Amino acid sequence: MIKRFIVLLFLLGLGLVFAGLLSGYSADNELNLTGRYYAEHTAQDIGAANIVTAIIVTYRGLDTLGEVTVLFLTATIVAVLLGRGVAQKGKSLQRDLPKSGELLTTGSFLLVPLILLLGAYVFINGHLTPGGGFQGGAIVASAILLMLLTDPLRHFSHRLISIIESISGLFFLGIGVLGIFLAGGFLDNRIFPIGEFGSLFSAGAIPVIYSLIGLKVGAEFSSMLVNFSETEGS
Amino acid sequence: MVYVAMVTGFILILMGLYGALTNSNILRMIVAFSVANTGVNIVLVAVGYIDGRTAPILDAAVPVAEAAVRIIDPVPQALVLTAIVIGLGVTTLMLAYAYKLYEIKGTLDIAQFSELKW
Amino acid sequence: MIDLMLLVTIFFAIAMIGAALVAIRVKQISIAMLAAGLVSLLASVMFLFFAAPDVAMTEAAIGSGLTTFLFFFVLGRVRGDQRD
Amino acid sequence: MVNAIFILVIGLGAAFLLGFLRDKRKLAYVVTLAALVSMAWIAARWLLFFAVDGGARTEIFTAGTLPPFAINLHLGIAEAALMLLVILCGLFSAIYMQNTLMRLGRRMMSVLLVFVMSLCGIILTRDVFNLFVFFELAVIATAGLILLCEDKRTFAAGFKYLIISQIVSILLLVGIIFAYHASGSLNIDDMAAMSSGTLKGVGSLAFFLMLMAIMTEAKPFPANGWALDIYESAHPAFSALFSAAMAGAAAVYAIDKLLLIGASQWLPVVTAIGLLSFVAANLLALVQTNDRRTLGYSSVGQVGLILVVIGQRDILGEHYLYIVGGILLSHAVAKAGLYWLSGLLSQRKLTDWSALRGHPLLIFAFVSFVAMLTGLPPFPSFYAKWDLVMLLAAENRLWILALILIATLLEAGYLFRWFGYIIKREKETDKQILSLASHKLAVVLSTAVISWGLAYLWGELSAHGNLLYALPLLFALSFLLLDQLPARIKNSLSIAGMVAYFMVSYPTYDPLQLIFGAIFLLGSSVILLASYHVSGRRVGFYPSALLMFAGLTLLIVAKDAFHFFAAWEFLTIGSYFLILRGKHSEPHALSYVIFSLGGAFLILAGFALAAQGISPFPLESLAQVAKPIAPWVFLLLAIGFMTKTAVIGLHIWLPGAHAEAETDVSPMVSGILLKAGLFGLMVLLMNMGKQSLYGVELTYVMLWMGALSAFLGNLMAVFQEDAKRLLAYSSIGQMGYALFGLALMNQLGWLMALMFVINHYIYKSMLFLSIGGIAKRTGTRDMYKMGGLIALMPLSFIAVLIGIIAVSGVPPLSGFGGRWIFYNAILESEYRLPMMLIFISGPIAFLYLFRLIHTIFLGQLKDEHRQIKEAPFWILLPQMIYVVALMIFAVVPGLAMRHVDAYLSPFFEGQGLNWEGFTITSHYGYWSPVSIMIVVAVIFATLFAWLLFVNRKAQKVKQFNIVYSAERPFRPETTHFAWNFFAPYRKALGFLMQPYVTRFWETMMDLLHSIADLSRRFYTGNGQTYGIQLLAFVVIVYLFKMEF
Amino acid sequence: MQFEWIQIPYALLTLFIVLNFGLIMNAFVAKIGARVGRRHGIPIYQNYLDLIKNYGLRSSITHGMMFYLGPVFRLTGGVGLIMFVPTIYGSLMFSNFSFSGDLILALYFIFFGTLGMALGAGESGHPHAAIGISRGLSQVTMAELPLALAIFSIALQYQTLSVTEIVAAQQGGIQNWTLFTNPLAVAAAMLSFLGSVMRPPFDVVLAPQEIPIGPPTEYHSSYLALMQTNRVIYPIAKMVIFMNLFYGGADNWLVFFLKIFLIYMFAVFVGVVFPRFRVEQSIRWFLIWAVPIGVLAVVLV
Repeated sequence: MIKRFIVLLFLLGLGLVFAGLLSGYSADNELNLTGRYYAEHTAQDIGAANIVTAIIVTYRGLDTLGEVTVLFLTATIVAVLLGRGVAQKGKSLQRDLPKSGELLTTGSFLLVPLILLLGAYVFINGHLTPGGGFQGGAIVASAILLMLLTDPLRHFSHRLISIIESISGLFFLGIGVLGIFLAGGFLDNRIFPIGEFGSLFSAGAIPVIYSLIGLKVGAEFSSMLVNFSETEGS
Repeated sequence: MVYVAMVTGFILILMGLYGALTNSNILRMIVAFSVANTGVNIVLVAVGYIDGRTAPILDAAVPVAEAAVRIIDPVPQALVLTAIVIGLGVTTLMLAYAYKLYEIKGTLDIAQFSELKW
Repeated sequence: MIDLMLLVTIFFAIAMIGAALVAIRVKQISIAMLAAGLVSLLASVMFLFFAAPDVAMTEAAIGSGLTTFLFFFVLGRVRGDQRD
Repeated sequence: MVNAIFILVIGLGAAFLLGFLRDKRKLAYVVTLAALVSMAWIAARWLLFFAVDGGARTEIFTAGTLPPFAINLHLGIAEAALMLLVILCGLFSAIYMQNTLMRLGRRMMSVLLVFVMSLCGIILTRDVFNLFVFFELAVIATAGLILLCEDKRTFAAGFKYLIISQIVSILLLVGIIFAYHASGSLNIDDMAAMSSGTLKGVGSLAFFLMLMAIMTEAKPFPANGWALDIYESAHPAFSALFSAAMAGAAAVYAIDKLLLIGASQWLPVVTAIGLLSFVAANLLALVQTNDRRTLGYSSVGQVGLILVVIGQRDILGEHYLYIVGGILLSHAVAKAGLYWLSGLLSQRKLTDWSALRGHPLLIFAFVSFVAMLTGLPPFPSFYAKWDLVMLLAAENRLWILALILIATLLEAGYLFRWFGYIIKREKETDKQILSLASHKLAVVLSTAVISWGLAYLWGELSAHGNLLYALPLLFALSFLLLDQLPARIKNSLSIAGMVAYFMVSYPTYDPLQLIFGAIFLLGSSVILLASYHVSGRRVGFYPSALLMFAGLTLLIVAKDAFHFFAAWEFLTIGSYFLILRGKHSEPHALSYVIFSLGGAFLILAGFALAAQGISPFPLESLAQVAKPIAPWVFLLLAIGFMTKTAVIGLHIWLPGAHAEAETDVSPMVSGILLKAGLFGLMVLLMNMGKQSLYGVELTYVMLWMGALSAFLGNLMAVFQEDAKRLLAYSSIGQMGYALFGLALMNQLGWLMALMFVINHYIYKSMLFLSIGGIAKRTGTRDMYKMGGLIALMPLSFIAVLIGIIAVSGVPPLSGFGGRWIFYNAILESEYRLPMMLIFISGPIAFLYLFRLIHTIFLGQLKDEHRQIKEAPFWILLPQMIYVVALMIFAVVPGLAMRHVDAYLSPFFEGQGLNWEGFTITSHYGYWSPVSIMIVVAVIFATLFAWLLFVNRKAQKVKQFNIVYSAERPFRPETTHFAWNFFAPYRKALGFLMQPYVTRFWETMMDLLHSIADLSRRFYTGNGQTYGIQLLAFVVIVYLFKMEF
Repeated sequence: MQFEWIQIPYALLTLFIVLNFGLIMNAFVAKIGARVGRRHGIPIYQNYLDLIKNYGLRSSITHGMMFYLGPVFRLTGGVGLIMFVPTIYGSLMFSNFSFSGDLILALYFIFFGTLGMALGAGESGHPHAAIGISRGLSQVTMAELPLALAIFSIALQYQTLSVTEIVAAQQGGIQNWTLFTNPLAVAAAMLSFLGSVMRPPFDVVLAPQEIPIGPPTEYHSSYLALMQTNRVIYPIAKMVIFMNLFYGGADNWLVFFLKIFLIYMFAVFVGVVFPRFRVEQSIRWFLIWAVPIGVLAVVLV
């Protein structure tokens, strides 16, 4: 009880800070300097229709690299964390799970390729429409999820996942480095021609990078899911 | 509208923190944190919003020339995207830890994990 | 139009807070997880109002989708403990 | 030059690459190391570019777009140095963890790489959101690397850390977005540029949230319970990284960057948080018993100190980098080194570190690290702290200065206590605690080498010159290399070295320096003669002893405050190591070093106050210190020096330290070391003269202190049963006399003090040596267990006899000269009351001296001592030299004193003595040592000869051949009246012996420990509590900051 | 003042006079004491007999050379003390070796003998002797304090440490004596004197030696003779200092004898009146009564 009271008290303090932020906040009517720059320059400099994508992949590409690395790290650590337990206990203890229904099995058989396709679409078109590597990656991972739901004991190749992860990561980095030599700097997308604004093959390296991100994120999400699911039975 | 979202976001943050700091069950703490994270995301998006403008995607509806007066600020959105993904990373990690802690002690009561102290 | 948006926003806000309240107060952990997912889902809809389709997609896919699944994965492994 | 972004690319690329190397652990490990090496190489190249070629800072743009529209990185000397630090730390940890990494496989290696990479990112980036991303990376990598340890408790620690980082990231994100809203940019430099107008209101709050969030990563008190849990349970190599690289370099640098935005307005907040952490962490560390947790607290404290320096940036000006760099690198290297060292041990109690004993290299490494942490010369933190303190004092930020010094003292306290455990605690032989894998050893030792390299570097960069160039110091340090030689060879080398140095340098000394120099160099050579009696290698003795002598030698030639203080620290440390060598000296050495360092810090504060920013500050300038601060300077310096002379109240360290030291060490620390304090006082008084504070004349207070010391020191000596303790207390009394003489502030008083300097050196060294020799033979220091040794140890007896006659000031020996000058001196001065105490202490001295000779040499010989031989030749030799010296000095004191007298006369108005012929005359009286000696000698010799003559035929009988109560006594034990010898005296004056002072200091210590013990319960170990504490921290800082 | 060879015989003459005077005075005082106690008492020449007898005796045993140190130190202390102070004011002949040092020398040389006594007693190996030493030293520390204070006070008063100059300053009438110009100092010094001559009430120090054991038994024959000689010379040497400092000194031997005798009688009378103190009592007594007077003397001068 006292604990709750204390927590409330301090949260009240934090609330005061937030209240201060709110009361002093005045919504902008205009874009600020940065926003305006992006609005005005993205099209000709980067060539991406989706400004958010341009920012994520190019302007703030380093953030995104970090972000991808966060997922990479998380996946790795989850694998270490959960892998150790499995290794210790051995896999013989897996309990018998009821088989999933026929409908789910068949459905997933049909759905998985579709979902994968959707994911690919989302991340390839990231520079044009809403969505991109992360969303696409998540969609790809949902396909894996579906497969896992269908057959919890299904064995996924960790090796495959990690190779996809590594390759896409390395390519991402490689393209970034190419930017230093071929264009204005690390992660500059203008190593490829910007192309025609609004078309699929435009915006320089963005579609490539976003695809790599999509692959990588998908692999990482999948790895996490698989690792969690393999803890089953311990 | 912005203010409503912002207030909601702040309230969610505070509620999330309250939940995280009062519930002794580790899983519930993580759940509470995810609520708080959602709150943060809402605040972030709200800051970038400008009344009456559209999404920062240039297409037929928003020609390049008019972009500066038609779209909302794209930066916060980019930030939120990153924040969401990072949030997921941390949440996943916490979950993995939670599982591991449970495996060690057979309990999820955070107060039980205090051999390290003083 | 704008008023309508405001009303809808307020509605969503109230809904989210309600769901959050459930998420942090309810006894059953599984319900709390669902409620947290709901908060996230509501938020992603709200992001659409705020002209942020990218964020909305991400929040929906990752915040409410993946995260909730992960929660349940773990919950399934630790069922033995139902203490609050 | 390779683009610095490749540091990030290589780190990340290697991490990704490891994904291919699933089953090739060795290859993966090689890749990891190669990546780290190449990263380090890039950083090193840049560092050289900036440092040597004087290159300008470079900006690295990404995405081909200028900031603030794209993320940019910033590379200057600070960034390059910090990155090199971080990467090397990572590399060393990777080497160190070879086995662990090989066992856990490529995943952990990639986590490690990403961790190092993300820290570099934190250092490089100039974008707040990018900063957030890299921080999250570091946090997550931390959560991963925690798993390196087998300890199951780490899981809990990692989870606690995740809770905290969740809260932190919430705060940080909210802060970032509102800062962005306020400034329209995410770029730090942009925000800084527009700060003045935009950082009102929302902007300021946003900045506050960002600052608090980043600050949390620096683990400030009290929001740091989680960090301590990690430190305690994680793999030591990771703790090294976590402390040195993450908190000590990256987080701190992030704060530094962030403060560009908040500017001066927020500096006090950072200072306050840093100070609180520094003081509280070191206080709490006092009661820790777990080594890694102790190091964790120390780490928190050190980072706090760095925060203080950052917070004081406004006054540090061009010295900022030098100071913060010195402290930061010292902390990083030392803490990492200590953590790596801790990994060699399998037990976690501080006392288990005694396993290091017998490994001189490891002990040397430990000492280097501890010295680095506590800011002792010649390490960078010493230079940095000196400059910091000087600037703080110049700006009148005295509270900060005081708290820094207090906390440093606390830190020195537990670190040196720990060192004492290593040297003195019993090893548990049945357990194999220490495991020496060669790659781990290599890491630890190369860290030690790096620490000395940094010491050299910082000396080179220092405006005061490199301390490592001092010849005496080099001489002392060279004995570290020679330590494998037999002790006797080293002894000869030391003596030759010191005598040669004296011969070379004495022409440049003035008479005052000459007296002290002769004692410090020649005097110690004489004592070292006694060291010939030790065979074997005597590891550690010579470096310590010579370090002390180097400090003493440098002290007398120091021209400015910096060198004076550095020399002071050298001699303190050297003597601490020496004292610690005694069998039971662990607690005493500790109290010695704490008091000494406390005194040293007072001296430091005094100099800082006096200098007011002038650098270098010549000692002569003490005379020009202006009025309002002059008395305070005087007070600080005087108390500092008086700690060394063990004035009553600050004396409790002395008896144990001197008594428990080794046979040849006691005379060094008593006969020689104590003079350093007197030298300091002379310098002080010569330059500052009389000062008064609130109408009280400070020299008058000193006079009373001296008198009280003389009285109580002697009185306490009377009641000791332990011969060496008796001599030690006697030193307190003797130093009281000298202090008294100095405080008289007239020429004769000074002359007397100098006379005491010489006399006390001779007779106290002599007495300690003879008592040491006797203790060696009898195996005890308790006087009542001895008795009747006169026949067996006649030479020792003569030494003691001459010694006590000299000490008590009985004519015809030289002690009388001191007394005679003393009377003349007090006749000239105006002070009368304190004399009374001096008068009484003379006869009291006689009591203990008589007891010394009686209970040891006279009375009945105990049965178990019948076979005892005279003390070893090498211990006797210096004693005999002293006997001769005493005689000479007694007959012709003018040899030395007339020059000193002449030297002193310009400082006072011609009150000197007349040294014409053999008779010395003053305004009041006269003294002819030669005639006294002749008269006494003639009478004495006549009578003695006559007795010899008339008893020429007498038959010698055993001493026990006596009659007692009409019977022959049957056991010598019952017939030797020795225990509690002065019982009536105790009855009469024992009330003065209540150990109030000891009790006072003990209570202080207990109080500190209880506070620490009580307040550490604050860290309940519950992750939620830690979260609440973080919240409380933020809210409280907010309330404080926003209120004002 | 410079050394001349002739001073040696002169000094020996002084010594001779003082020795004889001391022997007779001791006997005389003993006689008075006996008569007061209605006993017959010793003959006046008894001390001579004792002394000569002891000098004549030969001991056949010795505890070794160190054993000699006690008596030698003791007598050197006594003789030296008298050598370092001028006995007769204005007489070069009887100024002895006072050119060697001033008042401070005398003050500190007192301890030389004390040390000797202590050493000798200790070397005797006898516990009672050691007990006596421990008591004696304990007492003497406090007893000497008022004296030191008084001497300091006088030195301040006359602004000199030279005994001769102090005596010179007291010439020209009894009113110039320190006794009248600085009575506090004199009072303090006289109280101190009581303690140092080891007469009642401060003679507990000697008590163990009243039993015929300890040094007197071990130190017999010639050793004892030396010590006896000292017990004659030493008090007188000390009283000479007192006389010179406080009572105007003496310009001829007659005045010298008279003054010394009166000073001694003061101690004797006090001894008769007061009971014996235990050591700690006497220490306190000095601390409470004599020391404050001395302090006052120093402060008020």
